[in-house]
Amino acid sequence: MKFAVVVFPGSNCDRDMYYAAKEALGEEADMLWYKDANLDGYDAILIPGGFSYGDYLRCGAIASTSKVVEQLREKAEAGVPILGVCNGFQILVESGLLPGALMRNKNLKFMCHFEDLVVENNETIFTSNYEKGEVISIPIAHMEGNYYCDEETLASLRDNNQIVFTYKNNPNGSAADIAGVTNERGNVLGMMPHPERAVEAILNSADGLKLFQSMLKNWRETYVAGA
Amino acid sequence: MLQAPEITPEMVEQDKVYREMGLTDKEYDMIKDIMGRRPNFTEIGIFSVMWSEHCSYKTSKPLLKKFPTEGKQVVQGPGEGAGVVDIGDGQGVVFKVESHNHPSAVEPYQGAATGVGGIIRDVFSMGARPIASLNSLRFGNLTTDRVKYLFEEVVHGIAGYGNCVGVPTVGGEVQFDDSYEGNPLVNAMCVGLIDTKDIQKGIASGLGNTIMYVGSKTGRDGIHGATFASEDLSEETESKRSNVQVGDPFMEKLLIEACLEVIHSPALVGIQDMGAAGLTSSASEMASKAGMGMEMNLDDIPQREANMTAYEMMLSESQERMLLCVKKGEEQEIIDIFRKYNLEAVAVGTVTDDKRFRLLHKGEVVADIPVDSLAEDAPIFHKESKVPAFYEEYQNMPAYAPNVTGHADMLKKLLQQPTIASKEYVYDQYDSMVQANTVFSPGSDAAVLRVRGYDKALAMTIDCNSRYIHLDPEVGGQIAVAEAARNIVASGAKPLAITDGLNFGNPDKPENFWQMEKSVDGMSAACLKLDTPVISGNVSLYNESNGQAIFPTPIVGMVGLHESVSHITPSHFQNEGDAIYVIGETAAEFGGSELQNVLEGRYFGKAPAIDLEVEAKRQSELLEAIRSGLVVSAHDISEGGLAVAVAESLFTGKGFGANIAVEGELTAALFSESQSRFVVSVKEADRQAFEQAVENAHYLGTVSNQGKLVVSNGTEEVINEEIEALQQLWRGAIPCLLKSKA
Amino acid sequence: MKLVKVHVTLKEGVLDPQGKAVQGSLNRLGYEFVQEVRVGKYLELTVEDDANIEQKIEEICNKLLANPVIENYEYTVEEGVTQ
Amino acid sequence: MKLVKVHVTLKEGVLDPQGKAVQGSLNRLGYEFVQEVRVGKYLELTVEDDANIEQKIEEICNKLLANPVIENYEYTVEEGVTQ
Ligand SMILES: Nc1ncnc2c1ncn2[C@@H]1O[C@H](COP(=O)(O)OP(=O)(O)O)[C@@H](O)[C@H]1O
Ligand SMILES: [Mg+2]
Repeated sequence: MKFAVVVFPGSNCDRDMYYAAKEALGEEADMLWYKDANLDGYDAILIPGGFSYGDYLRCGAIASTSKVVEQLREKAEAGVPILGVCNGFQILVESGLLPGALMRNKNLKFMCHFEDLVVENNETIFTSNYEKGEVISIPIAHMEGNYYCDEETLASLRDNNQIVFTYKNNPNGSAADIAGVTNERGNVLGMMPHPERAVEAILNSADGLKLFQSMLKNWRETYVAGA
Repeated sequence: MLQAPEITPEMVEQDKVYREMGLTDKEYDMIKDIMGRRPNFTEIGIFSVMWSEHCSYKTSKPLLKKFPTEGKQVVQGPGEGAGVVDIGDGQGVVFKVESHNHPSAVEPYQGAATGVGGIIRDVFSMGARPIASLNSLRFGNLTTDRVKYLFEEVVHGIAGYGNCVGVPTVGGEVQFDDSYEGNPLVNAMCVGLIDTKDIQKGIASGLGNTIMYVGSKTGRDGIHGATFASEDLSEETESKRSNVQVGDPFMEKLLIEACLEVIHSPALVGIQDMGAAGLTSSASEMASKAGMGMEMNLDDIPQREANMTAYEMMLSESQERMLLCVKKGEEQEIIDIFRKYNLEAVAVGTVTDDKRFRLLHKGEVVADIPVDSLAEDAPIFHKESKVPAFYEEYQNMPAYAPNVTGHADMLKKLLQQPTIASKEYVYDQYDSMVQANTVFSPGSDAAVLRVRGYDKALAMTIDCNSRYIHLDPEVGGQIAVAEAARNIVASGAKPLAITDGLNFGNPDKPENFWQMEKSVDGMSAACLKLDTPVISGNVSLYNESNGQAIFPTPIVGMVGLHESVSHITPSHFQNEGDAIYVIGETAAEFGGSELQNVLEGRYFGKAPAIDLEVEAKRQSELLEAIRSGLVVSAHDISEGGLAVAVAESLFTGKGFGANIAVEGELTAALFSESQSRFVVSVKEADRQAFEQAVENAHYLGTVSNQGKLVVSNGTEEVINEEIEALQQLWRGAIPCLLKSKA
Repeated sequence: MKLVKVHVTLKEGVLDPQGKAVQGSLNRLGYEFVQEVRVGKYLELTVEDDANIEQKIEEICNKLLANPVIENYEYTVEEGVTQ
Repeated sequence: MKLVKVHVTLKEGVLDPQGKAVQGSLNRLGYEFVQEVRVGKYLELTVEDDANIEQKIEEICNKLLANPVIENYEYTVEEGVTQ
């Protein structure tokens, strides 16, 4: 399986994402600089965390106006799995690929520590290796992770089973404890916590690895004969 | 605004304009001699910053010479942007500490942020990827709104910058004492990783080679305020302008990536960041180090504001700027690499062979100085030194004998002292895990980062107990190094080397200078004994407010190596049933202790004693025991003594407790701050082997699953407290102080 | 040259954690008369004169300066200082 | 009730990385006519009427809303909607 990691100016979890796919999962991965990125030929696209364009104006806003986001839209349409983590989530939200918005944490501060997440939906291509209701330990590291959407959107997220991860102890004020959501079709996932930082025991948790393994399993089942 | 041409060389001399720039009459005469004529306004400005303490170390150089700087592990000692230590496999670890005290006192957010940015640039300009940041902070007590504001904003600033550039902030320390009330300390340390073959030097060699500028444009930020004082400035324009330096971590992140790519280009000759004294120091140092000269055309300097003078450009401390020396004719290669990152590399000068530092502006030569005189001819002062009366007094006092009645209550009080209390409020705001190498985040003795791809890891810490140094700078200096090493060893690593941040008051006061001298002596002795040479450092003097100096605060940043990741040892207890030991001897030593602070509100008497022989032996025994797999957890004993160390070892949230028995006089057993001690836990089955491996290990009791700390003394139970309750007090103390009304 | 002043504010109904925090600290500082605080952005754009200036500014606001999910914007175009 | 509108802007000479990033992005999007962008804050305070309103707002601005070392502020006091 071949992963693309899209690197924006100011992305800073790009290598972490690359190593998660390449070393922890053991698949192919490329880091693609946003200017000349060609997303064709990749089986999944990873949008890493960080501070694209310094998070100036609004997190993810400036990156969402770059050309590569047009390609992202096409790939999302075409059903290619896209995972946006932290700033990657913010970029997906700002570009309208995912519903809602991410606002300042309720205590207004950056926060970085492990949080317990509940796997709300294990029937996605990103979570099939988890149990439904499984509690996993994944680090967060953000200042704007307070998920917001209006009532109507929230209802439809619930109806469509788009809420994939929730926080067990909501740290940032997110609506309905939301830590990660997918688009309607289920092939685009955005989440604030960093699964790529939890892929080896030495990093204090390997709970994030199953997310990448789920993507791999799904890809094998769909595209690899006899898998 | 002051226009350089308006002030003639004659005026510089007659009106003694140089004095406002911090130069003495004698220094002016030396400069006139060097120049063979009267220096003009721009030239004298250039001398003034290059001959300032910050750039020339004119006061501290004689002291810095005392530091041991050699060892077989040292690849690059003091002198370059940062020092480098060998860690095997062709790799080196690069690190340095830097202070940003005065900027942080004026504008805490930006002051701290630009401090972090500056030290990161020092590291990547060596060609190393910055992999970790640490910080050491000092504030007044958290009782006034001003101190709370400074504390909160400094932490925000460190977070704002460090998180954005993607360098994890993995450790640090914060202490609160009245002596820092008007003059907080903000020292930042950065650690980088490099393939030693890639080490860069800040040199401008090769006649005719091109000098290139890259990064943020030059503005009027940071130009020394005093030299701005001009009658022309109406109060109104004064208040509408500001020359505070503002950091742009986004720019820095682009610079990191671009520079780490550029170092692999054969077109690059040398690279240096523009730190203190900006363009002046980077350009003149690069030429001087290469034995060359340099000519720059200031019209080509990218400028953020209109009508900047040569003086302003040369003295600007705008952030996020780099200077490169590039092979003539190969500029385009460099330009292209930077362009990829949306950065512009601009040719601003050439390397000459006349050893002159020549600047052109608007068709005129605005400065022409023998370049070596800037970096090398600064006068060196041997300041007067005098033993302070209070020191004599402290030494002659009878030993302080605290009177503690409720030992459980005292433990609770100590755990809530801001210096001991959890610093989670601080480090939760730092991204401590980006780059996905962090094994131990803040909250352990030393931070630990694995080295990706190898079976090894790095331990790092930053430390200084300035109370002991106040009482006895020599002993305190020894303790500062030893304590940093204890943190490293407790994590299972071998200490490699240190970087030092010397923060002191006004050195013109002989008592202050004596403190500097003695601290350096103490640190040097410990560095020699523990084989941790000094590979880099920083000096910050004149830390005073209202004529009152801060406690002498020579900060020690230390890095160590785990030769295998299997040696990595946590500071918290891990299993029920493990045996708990205290390693080392406990005496009744309370001078400078937290207990003394709680009971007396001040520090006096003798600092705790330290025997460097014993220290070294104990550290190497413990490290050996760890490497042999005999130790489950290890935590050094520092402020608050044994009781606090045991409690901290239990703050895991996993429901552990401890049943221990202490011997001897209870207050000393629990709260003395005797040196060279550790609390460790050992598997029941390994007890005998452990006791053979480590001398002076005293069995205390066992780890329980009862969630209680139970301490007995003889037949008496003296403490019986719920761990969860203790932990809450410890965790909540700082947030609670911040919320409470002044 | 024209000077475009843009105000970006949170939509009504969208919780404003920053405003809440500012209000809280003001009240704690003794300014109890402050009932509510909303925090928004204020941008000044110096632009070359342009026939379609209003339309372009609208576009800019929609594409970048404001996030329509949570924010409203308003702007004015004034004479700027010609350099 | 009064409505106090406060504008907080960076002082002249202070680097505005945010404004620079926004300008860069607008230029890249094809809006080359944007010459400069400065980003500031805009706050709306709903306050109870008060005899010393101006003085109190000044205090608030100096103490909390603006950082006088690097920022300037301006405000207006308008009639607010009484709830
Ligand atoms: N300013 C800071 N930044 C990051 N981490 C900090 C800071 N201050 C304290 N810490 C972390 O909190 C923990 C306890 O610090 P401290 O009490 O100074 O430890 P010790 O007594 O072992 O030196 C350490 O892990 C340290 O790295
Ligand atoms: Mg320690």
